[in-house]
Amino acid sequence: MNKVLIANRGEIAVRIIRACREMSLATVAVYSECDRAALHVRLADEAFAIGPSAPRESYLRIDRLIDTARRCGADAIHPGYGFLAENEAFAAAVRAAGLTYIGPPAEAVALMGSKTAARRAASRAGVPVVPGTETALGADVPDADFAREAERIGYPLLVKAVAGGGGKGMRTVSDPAELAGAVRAARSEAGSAFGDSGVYLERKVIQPRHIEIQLLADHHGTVVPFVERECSIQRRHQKVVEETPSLAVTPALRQAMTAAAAAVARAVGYTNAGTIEFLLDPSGHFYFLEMNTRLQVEHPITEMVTGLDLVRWQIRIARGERLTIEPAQAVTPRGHAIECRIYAEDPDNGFLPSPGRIQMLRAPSGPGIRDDSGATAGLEVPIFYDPLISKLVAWAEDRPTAVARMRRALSEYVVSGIRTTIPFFTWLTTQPDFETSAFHTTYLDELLAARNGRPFVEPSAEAENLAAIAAALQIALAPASAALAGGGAAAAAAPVTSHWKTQARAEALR
Amino acid sequence: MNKVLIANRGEIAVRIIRACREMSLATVAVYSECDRAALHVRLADEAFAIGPSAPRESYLRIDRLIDTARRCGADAIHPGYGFLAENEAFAAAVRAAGLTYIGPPAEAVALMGSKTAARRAASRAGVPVVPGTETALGADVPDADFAREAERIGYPLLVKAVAGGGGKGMRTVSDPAELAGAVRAARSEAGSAFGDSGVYLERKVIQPRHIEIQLLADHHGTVVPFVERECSIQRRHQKVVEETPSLAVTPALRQAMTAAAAAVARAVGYTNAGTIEFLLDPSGHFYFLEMNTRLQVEHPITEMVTGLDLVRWQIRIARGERLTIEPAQAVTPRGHAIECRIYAEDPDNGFLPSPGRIQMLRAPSGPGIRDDSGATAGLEVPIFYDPLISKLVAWAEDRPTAVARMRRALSEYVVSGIRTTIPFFTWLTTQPDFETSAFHTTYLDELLAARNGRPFVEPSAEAENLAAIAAALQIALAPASAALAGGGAAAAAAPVTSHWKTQARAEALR
Amino acid sequence: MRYDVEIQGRVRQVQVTRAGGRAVVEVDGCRWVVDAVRIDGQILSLLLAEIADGTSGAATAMAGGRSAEVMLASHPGGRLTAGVGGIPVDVHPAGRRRPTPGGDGAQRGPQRLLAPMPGKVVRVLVKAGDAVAARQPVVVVEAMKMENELRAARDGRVSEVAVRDGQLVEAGMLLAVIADS
Amino acid sequence: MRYDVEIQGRVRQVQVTRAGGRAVVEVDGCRWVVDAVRIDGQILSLLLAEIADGTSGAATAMAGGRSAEVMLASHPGGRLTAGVGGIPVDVHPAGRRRPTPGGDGAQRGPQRLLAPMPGKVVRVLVKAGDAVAARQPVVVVEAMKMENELRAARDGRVSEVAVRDGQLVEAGMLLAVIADS
Repeated sequence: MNKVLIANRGEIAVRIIRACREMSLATVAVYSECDRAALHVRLADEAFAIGPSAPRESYLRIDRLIDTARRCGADAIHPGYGFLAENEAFAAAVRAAGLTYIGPPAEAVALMGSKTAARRAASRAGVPVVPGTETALGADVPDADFAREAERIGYPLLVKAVAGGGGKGMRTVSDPAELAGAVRAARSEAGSAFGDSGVYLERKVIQPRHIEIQLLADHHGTVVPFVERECSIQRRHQKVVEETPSLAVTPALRQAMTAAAAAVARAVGYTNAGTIEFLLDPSGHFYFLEMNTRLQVEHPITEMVTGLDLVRWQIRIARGERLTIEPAQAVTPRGHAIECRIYAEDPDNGFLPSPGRIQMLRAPSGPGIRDDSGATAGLEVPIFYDPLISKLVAWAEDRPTAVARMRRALSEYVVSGIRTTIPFFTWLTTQPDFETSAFHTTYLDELLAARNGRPFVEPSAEAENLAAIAAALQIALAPASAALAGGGAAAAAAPVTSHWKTQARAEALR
Repeated sequence: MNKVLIANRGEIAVRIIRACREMSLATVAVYSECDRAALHVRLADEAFAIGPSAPRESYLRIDRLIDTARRCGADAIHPGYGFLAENEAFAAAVRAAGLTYIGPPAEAVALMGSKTAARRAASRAGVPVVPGTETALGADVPDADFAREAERIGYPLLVKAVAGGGGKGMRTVSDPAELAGAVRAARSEAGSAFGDSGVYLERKVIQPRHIEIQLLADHHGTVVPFVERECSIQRRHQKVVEETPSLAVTPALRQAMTAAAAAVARAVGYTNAGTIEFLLDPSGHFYFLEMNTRLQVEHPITEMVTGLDLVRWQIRIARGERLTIEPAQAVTPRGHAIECRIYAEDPDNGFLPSPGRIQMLRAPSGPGIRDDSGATAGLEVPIFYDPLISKLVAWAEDRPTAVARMRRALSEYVVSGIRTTIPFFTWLTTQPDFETSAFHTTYLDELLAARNGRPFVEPSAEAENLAAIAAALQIALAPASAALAGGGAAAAAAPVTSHWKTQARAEALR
Repeated sequence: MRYDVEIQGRVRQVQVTRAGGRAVVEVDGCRWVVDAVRIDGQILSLLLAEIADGTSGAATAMAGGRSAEVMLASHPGGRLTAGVGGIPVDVHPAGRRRPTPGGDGAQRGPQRLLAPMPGKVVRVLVKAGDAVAARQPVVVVEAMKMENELRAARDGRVSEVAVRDGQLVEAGMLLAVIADS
Repeated sequence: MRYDVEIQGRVRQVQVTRAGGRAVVEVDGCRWVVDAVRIDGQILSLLLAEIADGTSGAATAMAGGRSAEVMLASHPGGRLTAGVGGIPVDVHPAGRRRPTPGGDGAQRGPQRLLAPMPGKVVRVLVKAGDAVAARQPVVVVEAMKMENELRAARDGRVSEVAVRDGQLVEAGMLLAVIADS
């Protein structure tokens, strides 16, 4: 392997370029129209355009990606996460083109892509699944059959899409009378979102935690599971904070969950990096939820506490190397790591995406801080993709210190020109239930609902005073100075300046 | 302890502010005239001016520092390194003012400040010292006594200043005929540099490594030594690269050196953080060199491989807490860490200081990278102080990976407007002897002497082409655009632009 | 020199006087000696020492004080965001109206709810004639992986719904109009 | 459009032609299709595809190519530094002379060795009349903790020594003059 094409963008493309560079592998970036100036394009050795900004015309175009790899002489492709990372056709097409796919076998991707097939595979491997229907229930299944099945499983239950993910095509049913309507709604949503209207029923676990087990598997039969990640802080089924280890997982439970994860991976002939997601109920029982057949967004926290480089291992495994990780090292965390996903969203306005130009950026650094970012000053955050701009990770000897360090880092983080979720995390990390780790997968949504849109961080009287003073002094210091407007802000700032200047001059003339 | 005044500047002041913030301690920065805009001033909760730019009028003014602490209600002072960090009068004055000094007892600072007294203390603690004179040799000692003493010690030898440090007042003597002249020269240099012309003789160890042992000691009798740091890469007795662990140190040697370091610390009643420096000769014998009674510049690499926060521990020890570090954790490195000291110096011009305004700054990040920096875009690097602008640390599972990661990080590091030592490190980290760790304390000086001022990194033909293309396109893209010049570069860039514009227009008129 | 600055929707008067090398700044009756330095175009470093009532700025002997960095970002239309300790504060030159985030910018008159990003309308939650309360979700637009609730800025009555479920919308497209009730 | 650019002391001719949306750039006989984007004032992102001899730029079907970031920093007097892969490259508008680092800026005529920073002269290594070779140390100035050797830019003969051992010097102060030999 000499040259790796990264079929992705943003921070994860940067992360993979870094791993390749450290292994002396040449890197090829691809970019859509709006990503020409993106950091991954600038850091790669080569970069090629693959189409317009809409994902289906660029980052989802299997033909163009493979064509680009062929033309530039890349001999391997890393899919990152998202986009084509869990698309079995892509994995198969890369290999059919004679290139190395840095990821799992297409068959495992396909199998785990069906939630019901994945549940069956887990069951066969002796891993508990949430009670539910074994197979997908097609459009021809009569309401009466659903009702009977639901009775067997028990209420409350979930209607879930077979091809689902991210909470789409999912409905909660607490009362038998709501069942038929919920099934119809879920089917319709699943059909339009995934092109597959198959649904199934699953008992709803009350106040579960989302605990997941990262694993690596080589082509020589070795599977290494890692210490768990706690990912219960979610907004509408999307993780926003992850940490490892979980305060809810005892050593015995860790042993059981890692063994279960490895069993599922072995049962499906898995190779490369993958993650088994579990629900953990308040009584300590865990259930297989699904498998992510790719690198996870949150992989850095596992790297911080184990000292292992997961992307480097993905590449080594894809090259056919043997996993030489000491199993004990992978399940024995050193210290505690927390990740906050910094999004270009306005938390005080319903987390609406906040695209735009980043006017200034100062990332935190220093002890225990890692910032995996795809953002730089001068960049436009595009509207076409997931608005994740950076993953801020804090590591420390223990959880309270890691939380304190995360707060310190958040206080240093400056992103101007767009709104970000930084103020939200500043608020969240001081919530008592967060500090004590007393949360579950709906904790954050409940907290947000209770706030009913109230801003997370209202500026204090002092902050308002400082803003007023700064705004006035910005003019008073040197109204016409070239230094007044930095970077590309020059043009935009001008009207304000002249408006105030006029006012100030008028004042001076009295 | 509620509010800590940091009697320092630059990256170490930022490092200490971060530790305080993570411990919910309020922070007070002090600044000289030229440091008003420095990062440590901006990150602290409060900041106060203490005088003009020259160190002796500001950062070395004990009276102003203590007065500032009193007026703003600080109850503790951290000295950082350099400036007053090894000044026993400062340590004593802080305590006399009823404030907590975050550092060792004044007596230990005073004792270790005399190189000959320090040697005697080490000897008494049973730690080998390089053969030499026991006491300082004053101005009245006749040449004949020097000659007799030198004969006993053996040639080659060093004449060293009792109050010395950083290679000042030091002379190498290989031939008895040179001895008297060298003593006179060393005395004169020592007298003007330290106000103390006392010198002593010491056998010159050939091709030694500089290996040092960090330690922490609390007020309850516990001393914890740490895994060694390898600091042999020096330019004129100043460290430029440090790493841990050392490839030259076996487990048995580590055991012996850490025990020796702890013995010296115990013998002098040491508390807080300190470092024992040793010379390690090629046959594996080590000798006490001196003790640094403060936090070291290179402390982050120890933090990276042990997971312990040394500044946090300094504060905890100063508060009277007990050291609860597991001794095995402190001497068992996880992985390997390397630090490059990024200086505002022009390596291709004899490492001359390169002060000026930082026009743009992009620090590397991602897995295994820590950047402890005091620099930001828009800052003037002053001419008055040590031109260290950042410490770039790379951690990885093993040394080759850490070196590869350091190279990757150096390739991402962008500092424009001033020259830095980044290109020098890019060169150094690919030298065969660096890669195999086959070096000693004069390795780098010999390497530099052999280059005789030849630039480290001559731009390749490709780099020159790229520079030419970029310079032309910078104009061609949008000659009059406001976006042309970012930040404060606007004014400075203008003349170039207009010069080229004229030329381009003339061309177009033909 | 007096500046009128609208902060988070409220107009504040800032009085700046030069006293020696320093500035004395008064905001709503409170006074500080302020040492302000511009780091680059967008970062202002402030050191503030409060002046006790009845004393003059000259009485503050120590140079320095509370340290604050304020990041000024400019937006089209003359709006500024001042980042203070990571918290964004809306700043406007006086006399202009602050647009309601996600809304149409006017504090009076009908609210024109515009799509803040391109996406798909997944649910219209109101119909013409419905009364809506401040912050009530009106339309749900999906962009990338998330569903985004667009809310009413203040109480009113829906006078027009311009989109339907499933419709693709561009940024800036009208979604609904809410008249003052 | 043709630009004369002095790179590391050598004048290069850069020919820029627009071909469709892209630029074709020729430097000393080599040609590239170049896609250049300015990230902010100082960073230029270049994607370059070399054009084989005898073909036209249009033949390069794929957009993109080798990726390079160039950081342009401006200095007084119109000099630029172009950082390419972390390596500084001296850039000058054509027709101007590049100052010799640490020297006096002229490639001909007497070299006026100036102190690049304030400090203390610790050793003067030459006396008037001495022949010096290029890169030979002339004066050692101590600034902060380090001793800095100031060297001759090229061969010559010392015509004047303006400082003595132990003397304090300010930045820009004359240390010595070296005449061409």
